[in-house]
This record gives sequence, C-alpha cells and structure tokens, in this order.
Amino acid sequence: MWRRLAANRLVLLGTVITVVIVTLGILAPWISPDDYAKQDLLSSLEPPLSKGHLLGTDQLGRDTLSRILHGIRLSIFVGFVITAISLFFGGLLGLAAGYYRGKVDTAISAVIDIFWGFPLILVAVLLVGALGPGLLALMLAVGLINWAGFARVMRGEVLALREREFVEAARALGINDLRIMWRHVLPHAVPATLVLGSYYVALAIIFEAGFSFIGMGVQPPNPSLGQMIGEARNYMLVDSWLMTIPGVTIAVLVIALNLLGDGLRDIFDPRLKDN
Amino acid sequence: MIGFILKRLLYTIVVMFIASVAIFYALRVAPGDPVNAILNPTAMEQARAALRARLGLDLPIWEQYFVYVKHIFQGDTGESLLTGKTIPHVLATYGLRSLVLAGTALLIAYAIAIPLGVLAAVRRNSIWDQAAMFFANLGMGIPSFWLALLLILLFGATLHWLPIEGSGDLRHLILPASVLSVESLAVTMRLMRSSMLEQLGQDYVRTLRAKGVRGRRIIWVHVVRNALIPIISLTGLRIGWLIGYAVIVETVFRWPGLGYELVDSVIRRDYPVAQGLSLLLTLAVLSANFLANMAYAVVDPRLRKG
Amino acid sequence: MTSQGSPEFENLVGALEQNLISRRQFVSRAAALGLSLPAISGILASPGVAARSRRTGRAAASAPRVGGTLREGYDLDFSRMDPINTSWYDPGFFALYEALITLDPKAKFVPQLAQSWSVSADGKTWTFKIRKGAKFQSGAPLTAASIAAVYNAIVNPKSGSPQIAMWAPVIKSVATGPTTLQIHLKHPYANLPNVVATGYSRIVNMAVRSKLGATDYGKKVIDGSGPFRFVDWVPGDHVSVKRWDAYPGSITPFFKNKGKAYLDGINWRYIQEAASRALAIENGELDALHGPAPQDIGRLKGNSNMVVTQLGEESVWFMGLNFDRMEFGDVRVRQAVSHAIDRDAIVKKLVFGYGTPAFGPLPTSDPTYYKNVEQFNQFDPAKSKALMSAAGWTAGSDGILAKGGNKFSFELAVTNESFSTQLASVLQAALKDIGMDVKVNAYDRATHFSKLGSGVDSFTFKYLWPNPYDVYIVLTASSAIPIPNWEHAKIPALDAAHAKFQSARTPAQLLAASRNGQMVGAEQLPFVPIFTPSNVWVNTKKVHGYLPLPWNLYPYYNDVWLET
Amino acid sequence: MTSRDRAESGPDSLIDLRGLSVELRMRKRTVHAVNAVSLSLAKEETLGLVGESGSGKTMTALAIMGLLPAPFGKVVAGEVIFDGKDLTALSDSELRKIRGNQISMVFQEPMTSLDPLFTIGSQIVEAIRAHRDLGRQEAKELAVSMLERVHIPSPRQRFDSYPHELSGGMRQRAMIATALILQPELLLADEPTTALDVTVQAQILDLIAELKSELRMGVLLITHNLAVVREVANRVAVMYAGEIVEIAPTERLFEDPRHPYTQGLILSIPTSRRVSHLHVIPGRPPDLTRLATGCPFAPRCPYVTNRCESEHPRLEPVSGADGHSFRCWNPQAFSRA
Repeated sequence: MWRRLAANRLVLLGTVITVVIVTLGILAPWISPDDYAKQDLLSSLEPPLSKGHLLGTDQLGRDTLSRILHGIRLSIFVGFVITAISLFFGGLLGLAAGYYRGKVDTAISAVIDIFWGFPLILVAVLLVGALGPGLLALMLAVGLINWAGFARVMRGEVLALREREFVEAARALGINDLRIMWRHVLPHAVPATLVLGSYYVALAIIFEAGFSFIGMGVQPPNPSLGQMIGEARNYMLVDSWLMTIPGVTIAVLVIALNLLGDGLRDIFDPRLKDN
Repeated sequence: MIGFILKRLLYTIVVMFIASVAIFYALRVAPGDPVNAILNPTAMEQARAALRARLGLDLPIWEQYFVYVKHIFQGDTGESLLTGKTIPHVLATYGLRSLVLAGTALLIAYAIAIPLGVLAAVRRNSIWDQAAMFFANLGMGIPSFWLALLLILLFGATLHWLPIEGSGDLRHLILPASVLSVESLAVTMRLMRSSMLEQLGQDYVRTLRAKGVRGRRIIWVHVVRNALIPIISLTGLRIGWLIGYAVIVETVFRWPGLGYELVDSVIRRDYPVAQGLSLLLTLAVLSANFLANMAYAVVDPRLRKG
Repeated sequence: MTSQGSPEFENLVGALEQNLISRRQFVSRAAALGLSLPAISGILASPGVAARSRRTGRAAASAPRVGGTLREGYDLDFSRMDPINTSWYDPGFFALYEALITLDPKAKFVPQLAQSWSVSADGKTWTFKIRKGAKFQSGAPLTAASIAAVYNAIVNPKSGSPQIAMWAPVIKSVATGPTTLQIHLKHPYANLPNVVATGYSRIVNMAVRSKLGATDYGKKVIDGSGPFRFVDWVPGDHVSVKRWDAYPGSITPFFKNKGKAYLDGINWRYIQEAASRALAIENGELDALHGPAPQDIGRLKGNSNMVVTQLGEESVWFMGLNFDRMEFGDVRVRQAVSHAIDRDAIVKKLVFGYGTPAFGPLPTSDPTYYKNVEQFNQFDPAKSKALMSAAGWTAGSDGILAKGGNKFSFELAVTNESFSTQLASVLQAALKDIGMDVKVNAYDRATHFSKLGSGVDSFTFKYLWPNPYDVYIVLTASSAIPIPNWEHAKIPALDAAHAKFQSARTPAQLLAASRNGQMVGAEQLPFVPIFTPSNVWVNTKKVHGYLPLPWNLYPYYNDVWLET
Repeated sequence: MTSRDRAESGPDSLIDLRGLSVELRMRKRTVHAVNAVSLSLAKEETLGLVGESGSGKTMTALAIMGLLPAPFGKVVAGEVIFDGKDLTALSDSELRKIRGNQISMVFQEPMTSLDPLFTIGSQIVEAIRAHRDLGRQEAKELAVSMLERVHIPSPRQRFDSYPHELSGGMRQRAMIATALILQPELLLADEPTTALDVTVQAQILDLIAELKSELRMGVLLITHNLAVVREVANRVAVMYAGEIVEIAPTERLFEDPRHPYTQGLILSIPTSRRVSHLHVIPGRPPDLTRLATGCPFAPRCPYVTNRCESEHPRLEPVSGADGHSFRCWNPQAFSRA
C-alpha cells in the first residue's frame, strides 16, 4: 500500500506533510518553546523571527509558535477523535442495516436519513446555545451528523458484499452472522469508509476552525487555529502576520489531508479514481 | 415517481417535526432568557419576573411547546420578542438574502467550475489540467473565513474598492458570494473532471466518432450533458451546505442572512425567530435535496418513468 | 506618572481643540495632571492647537446646508428605544427625544424642555418651568403633565428602569400647571439634575407608550419630541430616523440651530468588528464613527480628511468579585487581586494607550474625579502575596494558593466579545502570578447576565453612565443585591457614603460626598476598577456642527450638517 | 513486402490494407495488437474476419476508422488505401468526413453504444446532419424510412424513444440504421450479434445481408464465430496473434482448412452430429507484448516442430487454389474426426 501511495507524487507529499504536522501536534506540549498561555504584555505583537519568538507574539505577548503547535494539536484531536467515534458508530449501524436488511435496515435507514437531513450548522448552533460555547458542543454536533455519512457508505458496501460468493458460502457453512460480518464482510467494507474518513477529518478541522473563528468554538485561553485568526482579525492592519500564520497552517494541513484522501481513494476504490 | 414524491413528503414532515421539538427544547434549556436582551442588565428582578410571565416563559417547557404548536395551527406564527416583527416577515427577509448569497455563489462556482472541469478532462494531464487541479486542492483547503479576511484586507483595506461588510447594493454581494463560492467551485471542478473522464471512455462516444460527428459537438452536446448528471445530484447537497456553512461567511461580512440571523437570535434568545429560522433552514436543506432528485429525473430519461 | 503626551493629556488637548473646555479649565486640569505652568502655556501657544481650534471655528462659521443623510457607525448594538426600560440608551435617543435639561460643552446644566428651575429652601421641592410650544412628533402637546407622567412611571419598581435607585429620593412629580413641574423629594437631593438629564429620563409620550404596552412601545412606533422621527430599528444592524419638519425648535443655548434639523435623516450602523470600523469610514461607507479599534486610531489621526476627537469616557472596566464566594468577602483578598493587576500595561498594550488606568470607582475624566484614590490599587504583586498570606493563604507545590486543603481557584465570567475575552486572559495571567487559579468562561450576553443574576465567582463589566457616581451606587449599594449588585458587595461604610451623596443639599456637598465615596470604594473595593478607555469619535471633514460631549455620551444632531 | 505483392488489388477492390501494424503503447508495456496485416475487400464483397478475442480483429477495424483508443493506439506501419487515399495518413477532420459517410461501423455492445440521453431518432438525424446539410424535417423523414428498412415496428413512435426503452435487438437495428443511413460503401460490423440472444442474432445477420445487397456495399464482418461467417461471408480471413494465419473463399476454407488453428476453430463449431464432445483448442492466446521469434501458434499446436519454434512462417498461397493462403511450416490434412 505504501508503495502505491508513493506512486503519485502529490499523494506522497500529502502523506508526508500530514504525518509531520500530526507529529508536531502530538508533541506540542514537549516541543513548544513556551507556555501557550504565558503573556508578556510589554512584548506584544512582535513580528516573526524576533528574539525568543520564532513566529513572533500575539496581542497579549504570547508566543505564536507555541500557540500554533497547540492549535494544531487541538485541530487534530477534533478531526481524528470525532471522525473515529462517528466512524465507529456509523459503521456499526451501517453494517447492521446492510447485513440484516429488512426491518432492521428500514429502521436504521430512517434514522440515518433523519440525521442526514439536519443541517450541521443548525445542530452546532443549537448545541452551542444549550451547552454553551466550547469544544464539547462542537464535537457533539459534528459527530451527530457525520456518523450518518459513514453509516450510509457502510450500508451500501455491505449490501453489495452480502451477495458475494464468499459470504453466501460462509452462510451456507452455517457460520454465525457476527463472525461472518467480522471476518468476511467488514474487512472488505472498511476501505470505502476509510476514504470517506480521511475527508471527514479535513472537514471537521475546517468546521472547528470556522466555529472557533466566530467565537462559538474553543474558548480562550486555549488556542485554536480558527480562534487565533478570529482574534488576529482586529490587528490585520497592524500586524498581518498574526492572521497569516494560523491561516496558512490550516490550509496546509487540510490540503495535505485531502491529497492523502485522494491517494487512499485511488488505492482502495479504483472506481472513483479521478484519472 | 409519485410514490417517491409522497415518500419524500412524509420524510420531510417527520424530520421537520423532530427538528421543531429538538429546537424548541434546546433553546429553552439553554441558560439565559430573552429578558436580558429586552431589559437593561441592571433592571430589578420585579421587572424581569413581570416580563417573563408576559412572555409565558414561566410555564414548563412541554406546555410552552403545546402553546406554540396550538398557535401555529391557529395561523399565529408569532413575532420576534425583540422587534415585534412577524415571523413570516423575518423569514422572508433573511431567507431571501441567504438565497441570493447562496444562489450567486453557486452560479459563480458552476460558471467557472464546469468549463474548467471539461477543459481539464479534455486536455487531460496538460498544464491546464494540472493548474485546475492545483487550484481545486487549494480551494478545498483554504478556510473560507480566512480567505474572506485576505480579500477584505486587499479589496477593502488596501484598494478601497469594495465595502467590507453589510448588505445593500450589488457591491456588497461580491466579496461574500465569491468567498462562499470557492469551496463549491473546487469540489464541482474535481467532480466535473472525473465525471467527464468517465463519460469520455463510454462506448457511445466511439459510436459518435464513428458517425463522423464533430469532436466539439461530441464533447459539448453529448459528453458534457452526461457528465452533468452527478453534478446535479451534488447540487442538492451543495445548496444545503451553502445555506448552512454560509453562517461563517455571513458573519465575517455581516451579511444578514439566515445563518447569521440564526446565530444572532439564539444569542439573544429570541425564541420565535430562532425557531422559525431553524425550521426554515432545515426545510431549505431538505427541499434542496428533493429538488436535486427531481432535476435528476428531468435530465436523465432513464429515471423519468417508474 | 502622567506627562505631556500621556493619554490623559491627549484627551485634555482634544477637548480643548474641540472647544469642549475653556482655556482656564484646561490650565487647571493640566496642572492637575502634574504639568508645569510654562509647559501648559507652551501648549496653548503651539501652532497645532491654535490652528485646529481655528479650523473647527471656521467650519462652524460657514453656512449650513440642508439635506443629506448622516451615516454614523457605532460599536454597540442598538436597543429598543424606550427610555424607561431600554436595555441601553443609544445615540438615537438624542435625535428622537429631548430631556428636561441637558449638559453643555462646559459640563454645565442648561435648558432643553425646561427653560429654568429652582429648589425650595428646604431642598425638598424642585420646580421646573417648562417651555411653551413643545410638541410630540405625533402632534400631541408636550406639557408639564406629560413629563410628570414619565417620571412617575419610572419610579414604579415594575417599570424596569435602571434608574430606580437614583429616583429613590423622589416621592412624586406633579404638574401644577401646563408649564410648571414640581418634583417632591423625601430629602434634599442635589444630584437630581444629573438624574433627569440622562437618556433614561428622556420624555416619551406616555399616552402612546401605555397604549402599545411597556414592552411593545419602541418596536415600530416612537413618539418623542426630538428633531427626528423614527423610521426603523433592526437590532444587530442599524437604526434610521428622518427629519421631523414640524419640529418646534430648541431652546438649548449651545445649539446654534434653533430651528428644525439640517439633515434629511440619520442612519446609525452597528459595526461589531472593531477592525472594520476604521475601515468602514476610510472606505467612505460612513461619515462619522464612534469607537474605532485603538490600534487603528493612530492611522485615522494621520488621515487628512478625518477629524478625530479623543475624549475621556464616563466609564470604567472593572472586575467584580463575589463577596459570598471564595474569601472575596475579606477586603485583603480583594486588595490582593487589585494589586496584582498592572493597569498601566493593560492601557499601554491592550488599548494602545487610548485610555487611563482606574484606581478608584470613577473615571479620571469625570469632573468630580478625586485624584487621591490613586494612593490605592497600584501594581504591586509582592503586596498581593503579603495580603494573601496575611489572610492565611499559602502557595502549594503547584504555586496555587491553598488554605485548609482548598485551592484558590475560581471562575471568571465574561461576555464572548473579543475585547472582554482578551482582558479576561490578561487578568487570568496576572492572578496566576500571585497564585490564583482562574477559569475564564466566555458567554454570550444573554447567558452572561443571567449567570451574573444567579451569582458567579467573579466577572468583568464596563459601566458607562453620564454621571458615573449614580451607576456606582446602582452597582454597589447593598440594597441592589443580587441585581445589579452582582458582586453582592455589602460595605456599610459605602452604603453610608452613598446615602450622604443621595441626600447632599448643595453641589459642594455633592462633590464632597462623591469624593468620600470614591475613597471608600478605592480602599474597600466593592469592585476592582481596571481602566477607562478613551472615548474616540471620528468624522470626515464633510461633517460640520458635530460635537460629542463626554457627559452627554452622544452628540446632539440639531446642528449637524453635511458638505456636498 | 512479400505479403504486399500478394495482396490482390484491382479496379474492383474497395479497400486495401497493406502491411498494417498497430501497437497499443501502455505506460510500461507495448502490445503488438496487429502485425503486418494485408488484405483487401472487393466492392459488394463480405469478408469475414475471424479469431479469438484479442487476436486483433477489432483493432484492425478501428485502425481503418482511425478510432484507435487514444492515446495508446498507434498505426506503426502499413497503409489503408480507400478510394485512392491512405486513411492512416489523413487528418482527423478528413477522416471524419469519411466516417459514417463512406465507411460506417456497427459495434458489439448495442446497450452502451447509444447516448442514453438522446432519442434514437435524434441520434440518427445527427449522423445525417454531420455530413449532409438537410433540414430537420427531411432528415427526420430519411431517418424514419431507414428505421422502417431495418424492420423496426412503428418507426414514427420509435423515432422518439430513448435507447433504454428498446430491446437489445431493436437497439442493434437502430445502430445499423444509424450506420447505413448515408448508404456507405463499406460497413465494418464488429461482433454485431454477439451480445444478442440466438434468435435475434439470425435476424440481425439476415438484415445485414439484405441491406448489403440493397445498398451494394462491402462488409467486413468481424466475429469469433465461424458459423456466423459461413452464412454471410464470401471470403474468410482467420486472425491469430494479430496476424492473418489463413485466408480463403468461405467454401474452400471450410472444406480444406490448412492451418491447425483454423482446423481447431472449425472443429469447435457445434453441429448436429457433434454436440456431445466439442473440440476445444488447448492453451491460451499468446502474450502480444512480446513477438514470438517462431510461429505464435506453436505453443498450442498439436503438430509443432522445431522449426515452428525458431522461424516465423510466411503467408504462402496454396498452389492451384486461387485466393487461399496460410502460414504454417507443418500443415496437416484436415480430418473431421
């Protein structure tokens, strides 16, 4: 698989960048030069490359590099954790729906459709209203909608797989359903959901950034890339670095993730292949 | 087809009902109430209590919901607690603005994405193709709100060409619509390209060439039309996404549209407005998907019958 | 501490240039700022000042033009414009309504609806002579009775008026004739003029108001006596008004225009994003603007088509500590918090020097400000630590103060607007240095204020009031617990001081009471004052007769006209 | 060159393939799909081109049409002479004027070979208007009459039906109508019946035969099914591994096939006597990425000799049998055992 990833230069690039950024994020607490919340009002709005602050400082004199690293950490946390959770539940329900069909399917599909019908933004806004702004509301919102996406894909895959000889055979041999699903169906259905997952991670990251940007997401002093841009907005004419750095970071991370996604798709799902 | 329509209708009703309950509950369990938006923060408790009672906020939530539904069936859709504007009026105003924004964005996106997608597919692996795909990746990666700030910085702060916020004349529409269109543009272009490539490989293309039909006609009359089908099904989701995700862009440019006003009304705890807008938003998304399905059938004769 | 070029000084020069204060006032205030007389006279002679005062002079001299709509940007969202229970009074109040009396550029009370007034010998009865010919925009005559109706409505606790506490000494108001209004008091109350001059006391047609209902008036209909009529109000976006051609004219002395307004209309736009405000006026989307982001002011000052007016603001950003939480009931703990805050740094960096540190409950720019409060609340972390250990709190291994196993950690509730969250982070960091662990919670306004109502550990709030001592009472009187005395402050000495203020018989007594109250507040800290932002107004050179005054909060629009 | 001399050519010849070689150039490997194929088709003649799938039949036809799959397909050698012009040398626009006009092609997959979004009628009209400027109405009349000629019932209604509304057989008729609407001189029919069920196959073959005589055109009938050829073809060319291994008048080929492969093919035709034990040619078709030094059929040949392994056999005429040539070092007498 890695060789095939490597085949396409862009995909390779995406993979490498993703890995690097993710690592930076994970290591943030240990590698960031400074406490992301530590202020030095008197040395605020320093430009990049100023002494002691590789990427300069923000309006409160906090070290931008440290905040970026922790911001990445948070983005990654939101992106991957939420996606993982919704993939798990969505996948499970999709699997059940696709495998058992009939009433089970009708019931689950109905639920899927209903959740699918809700605008993510609405769910997010309401949850933020109810739970107060913060990560929890945000992640709940994303999870509540995304699982349906995974469920749909998984269901489709399983419906198709179910008719394949090896499954029929297994059933004929009287192997119990759970075992068949686990051993024979799931492994073949996973790739498609993984592909979707890689895109959902990117989406979740953008979404978190967007909501933190308008102040409905992560609350200070915790750094979120989106929220950093939001705060930097007021200083765009005074110190445009402040909004440029986190912006570029998000863009690079998301683009890398998308490229990675394309790669995964080309490998697992040639049907969807762009070229 | 009729059966399909009826099913969607039922589905829509169910979702709307669930939504209305969820929204109603979520809004009222949220801490804070409209009183703080209507009265002075320093106003004494007596005044607050009086207002709460007048708004019926002292009843238990399920009872309030019951009252709300009763009123609706009596044709009284209520009015904004803050401004006293009737809900239909509010919905019309903000719904329309959102529609204008999302519509324009979609128009911009398609006007650019489709030709570029075709070009990229026809001149596959050419410099055109690579450039197009590069920008597609960029467009999908750049967070819209950040792009918005960059444009404000350029066209508003530096060149002083365009207003940086608010709504009104066309000039106000340019920046938000462009920003909102970028992501759709990128996605559509990619889809159009792959869809074109798929169609170009079809047997009927060979037949057309064997008939001696001109290449340009084959592309624009036959292949493009076939390739558009998936785009149409995407459109539904797109509109939903645009109307929803627009909240971020609307907030950056303070374009008073549906999403923006929804956030505002939730913050002000203007329950009737928030409820109305939420339901409208849900309905918009549902019907967008529905329309996409319809359009599908119109373009593709195979789906017309049955 | 203050010197030439310091913000206070800037404010002062600004005021002088706008002819807001006489040269004599300037001299005395400048001296108060610790400037030597030679220095001061030097400034007065300086070409900049002279030139700019001449310029404003000339603008006012040239002939006013009728017509045009003034587009004015604001930093606050607009409330329902019902004086009695609005959530806040906005500039619109100064175009739609008139008050009994108002303040002139010299902070002197002058006629508006009342042409003259007098106090009885026992100080318990105020008699106002109401001008003739005043009307409401609906056409109804505006008489002493109409005014009495408004005042009597305000004193009803259900009215929701934020002024109830200030009206406490008032028994009732009666119209003894169409042009005679009498206000009867429980006891002498020299502060009464301040109370009737605010936006909350402006005169609305009670007939119309009660017909529509207290909470529906102002949504679609407004009936005041100001020179402009209501057009519409879109919260979060704008308020617009158009000229009232039947306006009977004003008797207020410092208005040059005694007749109807020059402007066809006014459109106020709410611009939430601090950064967008300056951009909007630079882009020509606005003619005037209040409250540009501090970091943009310098740029605006450099712009030759802009007039930047920088005044002190009748406001204070403060931190409220709940006397019932932690040990904030203990004055030493409150003082420890106060000494941990580097106010100069906050002013210098958070608002780029456009503001002044606040060491007492009143803003330095207020005429009644008492400089002696500055002996308190200076930045001194060492002192904070000392105070805390005196209170029995000792730092644990993690550097957090602890006592009997309880850590000193508490919530700081703020609104989720960008400035208050930033201020919160600053306070959080400052308190961490003295071993206090602060959790910042940023809420939307609705949540924030209901949380305040139900009680939080601590919070930040900025009061803004034409006569700050009045709101000081409202926010700290033990009678106002829990709302709006959110910090649940119970300080007998302060209640006493407030009582003195409210029963002052003469302006002299009033000033003395105010100073006493300021000293008590600075020492006892019912709330921890932090700083006062500058009150910055910007208008393009095309706008004339535009005169913002700190003590009126907003400019009057009678004299304003637009060059083409 | 030797083949060039032998390729019969004359005034009555409609199209000449001279040493035509086609390669499919993939990223890494190159497939030698057609190798030095020379054959010619006389006016009004039906030539059957027979072979297993992958033997180069279709590529030969596509090469004639200039429709080799872009971008890999290339004519690397030889020429295709059609009324005096070398088609392989023509520009695409020149070729376009010939396609569907003088030379038409019918494909194997009637299901997918029509644009699903357009009516049958409009797709025929399109073919007309691509070459003649006729008014819509005239064109429609022409199309309808053509639909009639291909025996599509109630052609007027059918004119407005979409492909998915027609049966496979009907679609193939529509395809044929489209192909023949302008009365081409040459029809390339690539497995026109394979995708259809047996009863329909016969009808389509009859239709082609019928129209051939009506329109007096030449037909290159490409199929893997000898039985089909026997019905309609005047001559048969057998292809293997991208080259012609045997070519002869139909009757002769069936009486006296010389090439072991041809023999195998004939033996594998089901007949009344021999349904029980059908002959099967052992082994699989060769890998065309590498050209064998010897006879490509050697690995599967029952009569293989050392020479077969080492030397590539030439296409030699059978003495005394006009128009019968084959490639084999070790021909055996044919026995219908």
